[in-house]
Parts: sequence; C-alpha cells; structure tokens
Amino acid sequence: MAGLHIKNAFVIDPLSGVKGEIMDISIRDGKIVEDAPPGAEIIDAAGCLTLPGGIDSHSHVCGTKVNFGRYMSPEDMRAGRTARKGVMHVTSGYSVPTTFGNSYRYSTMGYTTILEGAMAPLEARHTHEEFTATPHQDMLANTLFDGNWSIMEAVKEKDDKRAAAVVAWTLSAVKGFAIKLTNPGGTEAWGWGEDMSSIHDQVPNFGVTPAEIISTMIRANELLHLPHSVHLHCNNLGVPGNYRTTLETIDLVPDLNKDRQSLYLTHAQFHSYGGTTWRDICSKSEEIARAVNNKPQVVMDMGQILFGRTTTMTADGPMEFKLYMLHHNKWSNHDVELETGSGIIPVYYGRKSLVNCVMWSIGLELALLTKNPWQCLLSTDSPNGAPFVKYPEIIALLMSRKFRDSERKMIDPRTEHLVPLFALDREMDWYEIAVMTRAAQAKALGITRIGKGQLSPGAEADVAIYPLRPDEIDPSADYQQVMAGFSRTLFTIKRGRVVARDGVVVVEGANSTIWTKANVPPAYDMGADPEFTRKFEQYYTVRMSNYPVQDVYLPRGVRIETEASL
Amino acid sequence: MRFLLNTGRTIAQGSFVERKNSPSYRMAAATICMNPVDMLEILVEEGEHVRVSSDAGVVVMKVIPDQGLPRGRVFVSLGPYANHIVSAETHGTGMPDFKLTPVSIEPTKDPVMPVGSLMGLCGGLPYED
Amino acid sequence: MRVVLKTRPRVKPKIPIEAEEIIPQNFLRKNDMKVFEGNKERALDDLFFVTVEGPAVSPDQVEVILTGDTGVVKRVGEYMNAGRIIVEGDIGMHCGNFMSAGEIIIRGNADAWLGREMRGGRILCEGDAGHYCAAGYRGEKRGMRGGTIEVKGNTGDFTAEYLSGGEVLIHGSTGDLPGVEMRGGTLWIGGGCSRPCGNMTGGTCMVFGEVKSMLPTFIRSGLQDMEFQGEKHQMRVYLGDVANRGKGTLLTRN
Amino acid sequence: MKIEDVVCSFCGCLCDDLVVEVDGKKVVNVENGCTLANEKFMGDHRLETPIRRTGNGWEKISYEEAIAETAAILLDADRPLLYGWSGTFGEAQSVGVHLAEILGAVIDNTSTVCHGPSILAIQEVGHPGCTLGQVRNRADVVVYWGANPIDAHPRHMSRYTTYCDGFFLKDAFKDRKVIVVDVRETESSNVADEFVRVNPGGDYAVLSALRAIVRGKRDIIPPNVEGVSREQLFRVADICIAAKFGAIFFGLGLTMSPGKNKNIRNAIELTQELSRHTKFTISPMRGHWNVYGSNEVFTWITGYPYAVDFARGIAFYNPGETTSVDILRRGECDACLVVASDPGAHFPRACAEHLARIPTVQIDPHVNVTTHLARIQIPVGVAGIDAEGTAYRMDGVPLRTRRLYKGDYPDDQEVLRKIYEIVREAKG
Repeated sequence: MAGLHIKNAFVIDPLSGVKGEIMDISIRDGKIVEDAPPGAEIIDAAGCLTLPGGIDSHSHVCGTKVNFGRYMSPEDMRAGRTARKGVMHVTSGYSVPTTFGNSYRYSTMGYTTILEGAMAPLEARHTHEEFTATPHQDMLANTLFDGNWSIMEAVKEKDDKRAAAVVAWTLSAVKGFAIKLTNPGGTEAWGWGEDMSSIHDQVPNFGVTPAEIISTMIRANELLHLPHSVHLHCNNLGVPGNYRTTLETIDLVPDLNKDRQSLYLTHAQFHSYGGTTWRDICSKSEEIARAVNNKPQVVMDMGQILFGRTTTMTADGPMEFKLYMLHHNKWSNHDVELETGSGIIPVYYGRKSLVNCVMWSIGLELALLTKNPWQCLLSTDSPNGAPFVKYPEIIALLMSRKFRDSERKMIDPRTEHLVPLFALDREMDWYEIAVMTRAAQAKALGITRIGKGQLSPGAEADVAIYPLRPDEIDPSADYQQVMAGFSRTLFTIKRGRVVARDGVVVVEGANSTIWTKANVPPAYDMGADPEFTRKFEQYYTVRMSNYPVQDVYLPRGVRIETEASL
Repeated sequence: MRFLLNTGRTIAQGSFVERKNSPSYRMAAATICMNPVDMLEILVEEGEHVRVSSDAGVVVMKVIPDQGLPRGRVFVSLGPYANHIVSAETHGTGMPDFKLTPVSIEPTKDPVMPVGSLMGLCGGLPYED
Repeated sequence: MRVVLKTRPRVKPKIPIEAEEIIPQNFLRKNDMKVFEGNKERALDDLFFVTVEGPAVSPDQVEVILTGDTGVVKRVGEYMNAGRIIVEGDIGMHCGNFMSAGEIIIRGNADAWLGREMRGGRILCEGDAGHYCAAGYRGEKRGMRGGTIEVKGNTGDFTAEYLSGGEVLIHGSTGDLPGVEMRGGTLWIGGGCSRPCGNMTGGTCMVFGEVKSMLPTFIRSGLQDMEFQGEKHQMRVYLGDVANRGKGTLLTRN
Repeated sequence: MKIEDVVCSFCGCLCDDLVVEVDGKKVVNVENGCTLANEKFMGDHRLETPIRRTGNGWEKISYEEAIAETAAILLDADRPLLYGWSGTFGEAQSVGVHLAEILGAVIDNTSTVCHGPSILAIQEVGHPGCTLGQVRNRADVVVYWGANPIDAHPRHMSRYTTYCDGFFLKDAFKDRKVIVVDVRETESSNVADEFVRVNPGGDYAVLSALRAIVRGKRDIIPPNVEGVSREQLFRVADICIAAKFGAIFFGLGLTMSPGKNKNIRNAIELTQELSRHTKFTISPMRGHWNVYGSNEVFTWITGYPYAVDFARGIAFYNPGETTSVDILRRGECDACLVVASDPGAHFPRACAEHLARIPTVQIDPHVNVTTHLARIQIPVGVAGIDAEGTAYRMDGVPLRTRRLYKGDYPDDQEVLRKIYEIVREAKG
C-alpha cells in the first residue's frame, strides 16, 4: 500500500503532548510512521487544523432501537435525502439517518470511530448487521446489563466474580465492547410498568438495589480488566431534582484503575436538574461539576441539547414513557426479555420552552465548569440531545462567549435566573476541543492501546484536517467560521486512506468492529455453567446455541483480549 | 344470494404453499366455507361447486359447511381463488379489502380450475411440473 | 403570461410523470425545467408541447394551463406560492402539495393526496378527488394547515385526515373516515360519509348528507341551525372523539 | 445426521428448537416442528433448473442465460418493480435494495399485503411492544385480535402465551386469561376465556369504545357496539385494567379490514391508554417468515420499511402510491422482479394480469402461482435448509438460520449479486 504524507499541518495531538505546532505526518499501511514511503501521495494541509480522527464515545447509530426510530419516522426521513452519487449510496433522515447517512455525515465531520451507546445482547446481531452498513467508522457496542437477571442474581449473592463471569460470557457471545447500565434496575421494574426512584430502593422481585448493581458491576469490570469502565446512564434521567441521584451515584465510585476512570457517566446534562417539578426546574451543574472535579475516577459526557427537532431513544423505557405522557406524541417501547428495555419518542427542543432553555444551559455549564477537559467529553447523546451533525455548534458555543451571549437574547429571558451559564467567562481553546472530541474519548474508552485518538508513530492513521487556520482565526469572535470549519473537513483519513474530501465521501469503506474478550478460568465459563444454562433455556425464547453472534457478522473484527483476575 | 367474503390463513393452505400446482393446494385454496343454513337456502351440499361473483370477477369453488360462520358470511383461505374476485382497490393504503368483499353465490356444475388455468385466464401460461 | 402545456403521446402512457417543477413561479426564470418519467429524467419539452404567450414580471401574472393526458402527471403545483394553474382534464396525485398561495383549478378529477399539507391558497376541483384529499403525510402530526380546498364532486377515504387549519369543502360525498385525526380547521361535507372524525381532537366537521356507521364515542350536545348552500338545516351537535381528548365538534343533519 | 436448535423458516415465530435429521441432500425427519414446519423441511418439490417462457411453452435455460436476460429486462425498464423478499435472508434483501437503488426501481416487500397498515399506524403513534419472552415470562392477560394463531402461527400459543409457563407464571394455562376478538369462530377462539365476536368492519368502533371506557367514559357507551354488548366491553376493559402485564397480538383481521391502518392505530392507542393504568404491550403477528427482516433491512438502507421508490434517485415512500398492488393495478411498472414470494397467489387478479403483461422474472425455489405469469424463473436454495443468513423474528429478534446441507442450487444472494454486477457495469 502506498503511503500518504501530510505536510504543513497544524497538529494538536493531546495524547502525544502536541499542543499545536506545524508539522508533517507520515502514513504507511494504515499506520502513522516516522517517514512516508517513497512515492507517497502528498497532501498540503497549509497550516490547517489537523487532529486525530474524531471519536464519539456515546452515540446511537445502529441496532434495533435506532432502526425502529427510522421505521416509525417517515417524516424525519424526508429531511436530508440524497441520491446515489459516485460511491455514495442513497441517504435519508435528519435525526435518525440511514446507516450510510450516519457514516457519510460523521466522515464529513472528521469522525472515524463511534461507540453505539446501547446494544441489547439478545438483539446484538442486528447491531452488527448495521455496523457493516456504516462503513467509514470503526464501531464499538456498549452492551446492556441493567436489567440482566443473571447479573441481578449474582449481585444479590454478593458474588462479584459470578457477575464478572456473566459479563465475560455475554460480551464474548454478542461481540460487545463494554458494560452499559441504563437506569439499572429501572428497566426490569418497567417490565411491570414501574420505575426506580432512588438508587437505594429494591428492584421488584430481585431484592437488589441500583446502587448494588452499579457497585458490583464496577468491581466486576475491573476484575475482567476491560479496556473501558462501566458506562452508566444514571437512574432518574430527566427528572427534576435528579442531581441528588447523580451525586449519590458519584459517591459510589471507588478508585480501581490507574489508567482511566472507574465510572463513565453518560449524558450528564440529563442528570443535573434541580427543583421538584418541571415548573421549578433549575440547573445543578455546579454541584455535579464540583463532584466530578473532586473525583478524578469519574468521566462524563455532556449530553448537550440543541434547539430544534430530534428523536429521543434510549434503553430507559420508563423514562420515555414519562416523556410520552408529557408530549402526547408518538411513543414506541421495546422491552427485551431478561435483559433491558428501550423507548423512542420524537421531541422538539424550543427556545420558547423554559425547561429546554435550562437543559441547553446545563450541558454547556458542565463542560465549562469541569476544570479538566479530560473529564467532560463532547456529546449530544446523539440523537437524544440533538443529531451529531450539530457538534460544531457546541464547539463554537464552548469557544465563544460572544456566541453564548447572542443565544441568550434568543431564549426564554427567565433562563438566566435559573442557570449560571451567562456568568461563565471560560472560552475553550483548540487544544481543549481536541481533548473533548478525540483524545479524552479514546482514553476513556481505553482504546489508546490499539492506537486510537493519537497521531504518534504506530497509531492508527485516522486523521481529520479542518479548513481552519488556528493562527488566523479568533474563535471567540469568528464562531460562525469555527462552526463551518468543524462541519466539513478538507480531508478525513481513515486507516491511511482519504475517505472524505470537502464534504464528499470518495471511497467505499470497510470498517472494523472492536470487541472485548475477557478470558476467564474454566470454573467461570458460563457457557458450561449448569445453573446459567438451565435458566437460559427455561426463560429465554431463543436457544442458547442460537444466541451468540457468529464471526461472519464481523468481517473485520478487532478483538481486545484481557485476562480476568478470577 | 349475497354474502360477505372473508379470507385468511389456514393450516391446510399453509401446508401446501410449496406445491401450488398440486390438487391438495387447489383443495385448500378453492374451498369456500359457509354456514349450513345458508347452504340449505342456496341448495348446495357439501363438496358441490358454487360460482362466486363479485364486482371484480367470478370464480368457481367447492363448498363446505362451517358452523362457526354466522349466516351471510363466507370464508376462503387466502390464495389465487379468493384473489380472483377481490378488488385491487387499496383506499390509498396499499392493502386491498381481503377481509370484506360482497359476493353473490349460486350453485354450478362447472369445474374448479387448476391454478395454472386460472392464471391462464389472467394472461399467463400454465407451467406443468 | 399564459403557459400552455399539452401532453405529447408516449410509448408507455401509464408511467407516471413527476412534475413538481410545474408551478407558475418557475416559468418566470427557468428554461431548463425537468420532469421524471419513471426513472428517466426528461426535459419538459420531451413530454409536453409548451407554448408561452405574453409577458409577466411576477409569478402572480403567470397562468399555467395543462391539457391532454394529465391524469398521471403528479405533483403539479407543489410548493406553489403565486399565480394560477388550470388543469383542463384530470390531474395526477399530490397536486398542490405544500401550496402556500395562488390558485389551482381542476376541470376534471383529481387523484389522491390533492392539496397534501397545504398551507394557503385555493384549490378548486370540479370533478371528484381521490383518497386522502386535503390530508397529511405518513408520520407527520399535522396535515393541511391553511387555505381552501373545494371539490364539486365526491372524494375518497381519509378526506382531510389530520386537518389542522384552513377550510375543506366537499359538495358531494366522501368515503370512509373523513376528518380522521382532525385537530383544527373546518370540513364541510355536502353529501354522505361513513365513520366521520374518528379520533378527532379539534376543529369542526359538518355533514349534510347521510352518516353511516357513526362512531360510538361522540357525545350528543344539542341542536344547532345552519345554512349550507342557501338551504337551512337543523344539525345535531356532537363533541368528540372521547376515545381521545374529545375537543372536536361534529355536526350531522337531524 | 441430526441437527439441533434449527431455526424454522416458515412463519414469523422463527421457532429455533427444531431437530432436523438430514440424509445427504434431503431432510428425512423433523422434531418439535408444527405441521407447517414439517411440510417446509420435508418438502422435496423444487424447480430443477431456470426456465423461460417461449411463445407457447417453457424451456430450460442455464443460470448464466437467465441472469443475463433478467439484468437486461431490468435495465430496459423505465419503472421496474422489485417485489417480495420475505422468504429470503437479510443479506440477499440487502443486495436487492442496492439493486433497486442503482436501477431507480420501486422496491416493496410482502408487508404491503400483510402488516403494511400496521407500519403506517406505527408511523402515526409509535409502538409499545416487547420481545416474546417478556410475554412468556410475565403476561397474565393475552389478547388475540383479528388473529388466528392456531392456523397461522401454530406454536405461538405453546411457545409464548397460553400454554407456556414463564418465570412469573408457573401454571400459565390456569394463570393467564386469553381474550380472542374476531369476526368468526376459529380454533383459536375456542380456547379463549373470553371470545368477543365483532361485526365485519366493526373493529375500529369497538376499539374506540374500549378506549373511551379506559378513559372513564363508561356512561356514553351504547348497549351494543358492532355486535358486542356493553357488558362484554366493560368486562374486557376490566380484565385489561386489572392485568399485571397485558399483551395484545393482532393479525390481518385488523390490517385488511375497512379502516386498515386506522384500526391498528386505534389498537395501539388503546394499548397506550392502558399503559397509564398497568403494563400493556402490543405486537403484530408477522406472518411470512423473514418479512420483518425485510422491513429492517429496507429501513437501515433507505429509511423506509417498504414501498420505496427510487425513480428519482432519492428514496421516496408513500404506501397507497408506491405499493405494489397500486402500481400493478394502475399498470405503471414495465418489468417486475419477484423474489421469495408469490404475488400471483396473494395479489388481486388485476395485479396478476399486469404481471402477465410485462416481463416478470421470479427467483424462487418452487413452482408457485407466479410461475405461470412469469417470463423467467430462477430456482435457488431454500433459506434455512440449503441456504443460510439472517432472519428477524416477529418481535425483532434476529437469528441466523443455518444451511443444513450443501445443495445443488445457488442462493438468492449469489443470483442477485450477479444481476447487480451486470447492472452496475452497464450503469457505469
């Protein structure tokens, strides 16, 4: 394979300690190298911002729930339709684009790796099928364990090792990447139309609490030495006053891993509400940010909302039902036997809605109040807060106080009394943005070890070159330009190959799916455990032998192996 | 006499879907179920043939009694015989009125056509396997 | 300006023509208008004899006349915002989609989805209209939001589905479930219909002919005298649909 | 050779506990299957080679010839229709969608004549559903509305509902109440605790009445709604409200009767109303094996579950306009590729007549009704027997069917790929 030589790049590569210098990047055989091979194609970056490929550590792009979001929304599909052109397939959709639509749009924005935020193990095959139709990004799947019966039984027996063994078997069977807990215990309660209102209440019929599930899973995760930490969607999402639940949850987090956080709190914005009802909701971002600042073992992502229409989708079934009761629009729900749930409703976040304005402020505040950008990652929980195509708007808001002030004039004037946002002076710089959109995401996911999120020799040659010259732009003033620049790369390079150029995808892609296999001693092989298999055959509606995802679904699977301490 | 025609799946029809040229499939798909009192009224016995007509067409089927059907209603398993008399109108939904077609039924001595011949009437050419 | 579009004979006359570019404003500035015949893109000239007479400086001075075999020409007048279209014969589906102003007159019959999601302006159909006349689109919460649709003949099923604003006047009868999911606006039905206003949450529907299969979830709420086309009628007033929130009004002849 | 845990490829239940005995290139025994499964696996009635219609007869042709001619027919068409897809696996469906995309064709699957209206309803109000195991383990009330599982999904009751014990129901037959709503008595209605007989076309009104009752508006309900007494309506509503976990399954009795999608919408909104009181779910009884998979595959590639029109390059969707029955009735399409389905048997006559008028090519293992209407038929392996790939169960659970023996036929995907390659070459 011929190489690639990028010259005159304004490089920010936080993981390698490069904070913005003009340099060259050489690529051979899909990897960053010291020197490009002779005959390498030359790209002149002309001083433009050059970053490792973007990484999204929490997005909803593939799988049963996402596809149901498309299925139920022909009105969303008719926005953003493009015809087949060159190597690009037809695309449709705005908030829930088709797989190729997702892939092309992420590519255009310089993103090369995406983690699907919620995969129900029973339906994992579906997620993997869609992964192969999302060709321009390497894909990872968070695997749901929040209502897993075998896990709850292990938790009840205070058997961390058995919980770890169930996780190991399941991740390996369904080719998942990491542990996801969505409203732990709540999705099982939702099997009876109920929810958990505190992390210390007992899950009906199982005699365990969400706090116990979370704590056990954090320990089990470290017993397995998984690359990523537990990835938690806290209980009480979207409930006024829920910041207390979030603080209580943060209190549970031990310090078990020196390389990364012990708990990843996803879409923190939705979990930082004060007040008691929608009428007196207010921002508690300061409390949450303070707790995170004091707890380096926690990393969160913003879960920013942006104004406009979108589709919410989550494994948190009861939460979606509450939203449905509020909006009276369409509502889908899909409970998955013995494992988890999910719900979908379309929403519109309006500048005229005080609640929405407070939510909008909270996400930005969390980012601006978190001292260490490695602890607060940029996300919208796409498409829940907004479709990912709006990330550049968040970047611009974080980099420009002027932009925030201009937005202030457009939103409900009561907002400023309920939120600290407009008193915050902080304006992020290019480095911090690079941290929040790739380096810290790679670190939090634990995929720096496979060469993600950096541009040092040996790394995966995933590179994004944006039409932005940091020497010439003042992001504080030129926020429109920042937004436009992050929306469309000059070049997106994936595994050493230019995949998108000026907003057009130029090659057919072939991604990898990254999954985790924790090797356990035979005594902890759930596939041979009589009790586990007996219950499986008795209560699942598929046979255990038909459950694992076959290798054929991962034509370019990348397996990360660990040796469990069991 | 006027009836409302309903169509649906039956286990017999399902069993022979991969042998649609067979007499068994013809038997399953070209049998019309009728309330026994209605059969008395139009003077047909079990196994005799009837001519079923709707606004969309005419087809000959074999009649059998079905106590579970109220008077004035008939049932045929889904398939080419029923569809020979179902209108292709979909009311803008893509779905024809498979469950509710007004038909009139009278006894006949005409035979029940093989599937291939029925398609011959539609412009096709029977393929004998 | 007067533009006459007469269909040319075609080898496969049943393949629909997608012609959303046929709106008055386009004839002011465009001279390379495209239409689709099946999966083939064609110049307007390939499928129509086009004659243009007289000048125009604004779209409201443009009148487009369609003649010939126009019953399979779809989406004429889509997003139209000024001027007038006259169809001498029948017109295909989706005539006047999203129209916001101007006027469409159809001398013959209109196929389904006439005036889908219309915002303003006026459509007059002198013949019959098909299913989903004055309705919405799949999955969208609101259908027609403004303007007027008048049909002299009958319409098909799901007339004025999701009607949210504006006025729909059907002189003849409608098919099944007119005004279903209706949430605003006014629907007049001169003739009969079946199962009017299922699941309605707002707006007003009046039926002056025979109502078949009235749904059980409407509450009687007195009588009201009304005038329709010069005749006085005593109407029963119903509130419904109480299967839903029941904030709509349905009036039927006593 | 005995193969265990085989996935059945007949109906949408995708029972995956069959034990199939294979001898060479033949299935000799099936255990655990229903009658339909037995017929499917033991069937030995394949079309042997590709065939082509001549003036007055039929001739055998080679695969190469059949494939080349099919590609030429499709390339020559201005409005080709690619219909069917439910009887094949997802990987083949995916090639089909890309073929439609490159051709500028209309692609539609058999939902168009089964649960298409359910999809339209879901697009209006959503779908509170669940996997079948949720019902099996929890449901104490099960409602079959316009569905006759004993004939259409013979093991549905024994694997998931009436006769199937679950984690929270140790004696399901006793502990579960079953309500059947239908216009006629069926085997299924005979086993119900409560049979509600509705007048034909009366489902919408009955559903509206139940919604009003659940909303507390009992006083407005007339003594009889479409053949159902007020007392029975109250009783049914009370059973539902008192349920701990209720599950509604609905069938073609709702999707095909007057009102179509509006019937389903009403049933879904009843479920949503009941969800305010207790746990309730609703699920369509998807019939034709992998029809739900075709919806899934179509959706992730095009954004729409069926009836997708690529004529103008972009994906356009409007059932009633872009659905097969309508396109055939109006005589729009000038070529048709039928894959893994039988429109000749399952479409109204007017559609069959148009299929006979235009060049119709069928890819299917068996001689069926469409064969008589076709210009060319290309036999392929049977998914789940001598071809393998992904299929989606009626509740969205994806399973991999296995090839039980290596047969003599290419599979759908291979044949479609070859057609696709020729078309792609021609289109440049």
